[in-house]
Amino acid sequence: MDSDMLAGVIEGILFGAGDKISLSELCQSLNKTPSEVRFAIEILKQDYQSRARGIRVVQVKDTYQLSTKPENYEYIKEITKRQEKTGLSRAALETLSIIAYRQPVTRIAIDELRGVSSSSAIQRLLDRGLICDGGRLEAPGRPILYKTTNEFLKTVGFSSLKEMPEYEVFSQGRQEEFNLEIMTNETPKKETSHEEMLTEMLEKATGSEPSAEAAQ
Amino acid sequence: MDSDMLAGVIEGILFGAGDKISLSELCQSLNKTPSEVRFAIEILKQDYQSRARGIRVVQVKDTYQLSTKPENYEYIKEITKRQEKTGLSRAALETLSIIAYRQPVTRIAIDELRGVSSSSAIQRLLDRGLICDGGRLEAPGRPILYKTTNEFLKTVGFSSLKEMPEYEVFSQGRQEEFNLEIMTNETPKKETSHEEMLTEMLEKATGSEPSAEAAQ
Amino acid sequence: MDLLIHLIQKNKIDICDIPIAAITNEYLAQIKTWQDMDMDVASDFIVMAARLLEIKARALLPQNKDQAEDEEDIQAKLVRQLIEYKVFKEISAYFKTREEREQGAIYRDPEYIPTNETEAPLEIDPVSLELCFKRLLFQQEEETEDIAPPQKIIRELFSIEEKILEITEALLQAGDEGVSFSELLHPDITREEVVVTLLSLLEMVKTSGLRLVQNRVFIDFQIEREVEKNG
Repeated sequence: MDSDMLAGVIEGILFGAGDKISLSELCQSLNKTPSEVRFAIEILKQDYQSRARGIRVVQVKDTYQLSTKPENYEYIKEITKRQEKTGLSRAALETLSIIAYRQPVTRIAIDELRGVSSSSAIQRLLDRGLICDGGRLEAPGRPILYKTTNEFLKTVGFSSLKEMPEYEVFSQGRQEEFNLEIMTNETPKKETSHEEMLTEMLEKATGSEPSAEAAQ
Repeated sequence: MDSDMLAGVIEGILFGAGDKISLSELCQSLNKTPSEVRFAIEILKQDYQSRARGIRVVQVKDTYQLSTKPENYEYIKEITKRQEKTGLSRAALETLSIIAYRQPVTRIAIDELRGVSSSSAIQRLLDRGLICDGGRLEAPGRPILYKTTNEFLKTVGFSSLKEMPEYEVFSQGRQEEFNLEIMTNETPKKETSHEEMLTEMLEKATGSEPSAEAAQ
Repeated sequence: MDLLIHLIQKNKIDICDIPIAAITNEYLAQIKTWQDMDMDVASDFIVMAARLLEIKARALLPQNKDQAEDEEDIQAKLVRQLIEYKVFKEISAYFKTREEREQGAIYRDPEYIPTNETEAPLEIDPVSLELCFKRLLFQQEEETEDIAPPQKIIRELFSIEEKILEITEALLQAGDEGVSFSELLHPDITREEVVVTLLSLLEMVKTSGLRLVQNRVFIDFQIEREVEKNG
């Protein structure tokens, strides 16, 4: 079996299984070395880059799975009558991003950073399988340490944690005042207007004090 | 959209649907003529002839479906068998969980919740004797209702369905079927403490004024 | 948190110089316009107000010299924390766009491959079954989460506006003497109505020249109309 044929067989397996398949499973049942299998998968990936292809290989660590290309979702959604999936809530996303960059981390540390209790968000992330128990902190009370799962990587489209942008990318973005390209057009707008409303409220509150005093 | 891109979109549709899709459905939802769609499918077919490809388009009259190439059957069977040894596939487990909690339930209802076609998973569960035909729904088409079997109870180690963990207790977000008693007991308490906080805040904030006046 | 960051960056406000009374007034004003408010903003405002109060309270408390951190340290810590939080907000916006993109990927169910061979007995962990089901449900219901578990919203039985009218009426009838707080409370009054009565009184003190006279703490107090007294 040459690499081309191996690529074909692997495509068949991934298509037939539907689910994710690990490198070791592929090696075992095909009786091939990891590097042979990896090379064949590279051939597939190359192939899928063509615009004439509508599928892709999703790799999370050493597991592989086929999926449709997200950019075609609008066309596919209609004909396959898919229900709109709902994304994570703001609270869950905030909690998730703290866990992603600070893992392993305790609930208390997350609460402190967010300024509000995160226990319901954490429960939700656990239920969704995006985070898991990553041991205990050797401190009084031995609190649970949370870390992200492979399901998290799949949800945000990374093949490993190493692919996440450095924390510094974001902290520098702060100094440059919202010059982050990665941020969409939609979300920050909403965020800003939210912020603006709050600012207005507080400014009104703080602004009104001198006049109230003057009136006395 | 050129033919190449159309081919990619169609591949995505056929992949995502899992089922047969007719030419007219494709034309309608893509807003293309039959000859345009046929041409794009020819591009796909051409592509699939390569040995590096493990899938093919199966055409029956004017319907299309993707499937694995029969010559790779042995490899695919091998890996499916391997997976089955370690338990049910994710698809089968998801389907089983829906049937267990929502029984008796139709295939359509399962598809809707999972967002993909579950017919293959249902077939697998029927084969394994974990679910069975539980009558018909009195609705157009009289669809089959599925329910779990005694074999299922044995497999999960329960003596009756009543032993199933209650998911409502954990999923706080659910609106329907939520335990009303818990709500009525808890909420007023919370309401009061909120009010108390507010009162406290108010007293603190305004409290200085009346007492100052009273001192006059 | 959002707002605090904003203000600190703009240097408009010193964390320790936050006028609590003013914020509380604003809070009260907001209650009136409650209906047309975005609940998200409203709850954020409450959280923020509470936070400011806490900071203020800490600043007002006598400093303990044994404390490891002095006031400036606490402030610096807060600023650091705020900036950090801001960074994580940006990260979560980034994750959101990635998540949205990935939601467009469609996965496929396994192809049905019949196996004739006798299969090994299965053992399924019921917990995994339950988790599976919950996960499926959550994918459709996540958006309900942001504020918390479903709660019954209790209809407001007593409004401050109505109560103010009621009190004004009582004061008019009582004349110069005024009324005592206890006179405003009927025997089978609910806790809620007491609170509303108190709130209304406080509101009236602020807006319509009312004065409260209490001779000693923990006893009933008298409510008088200031305008008439002066006049």
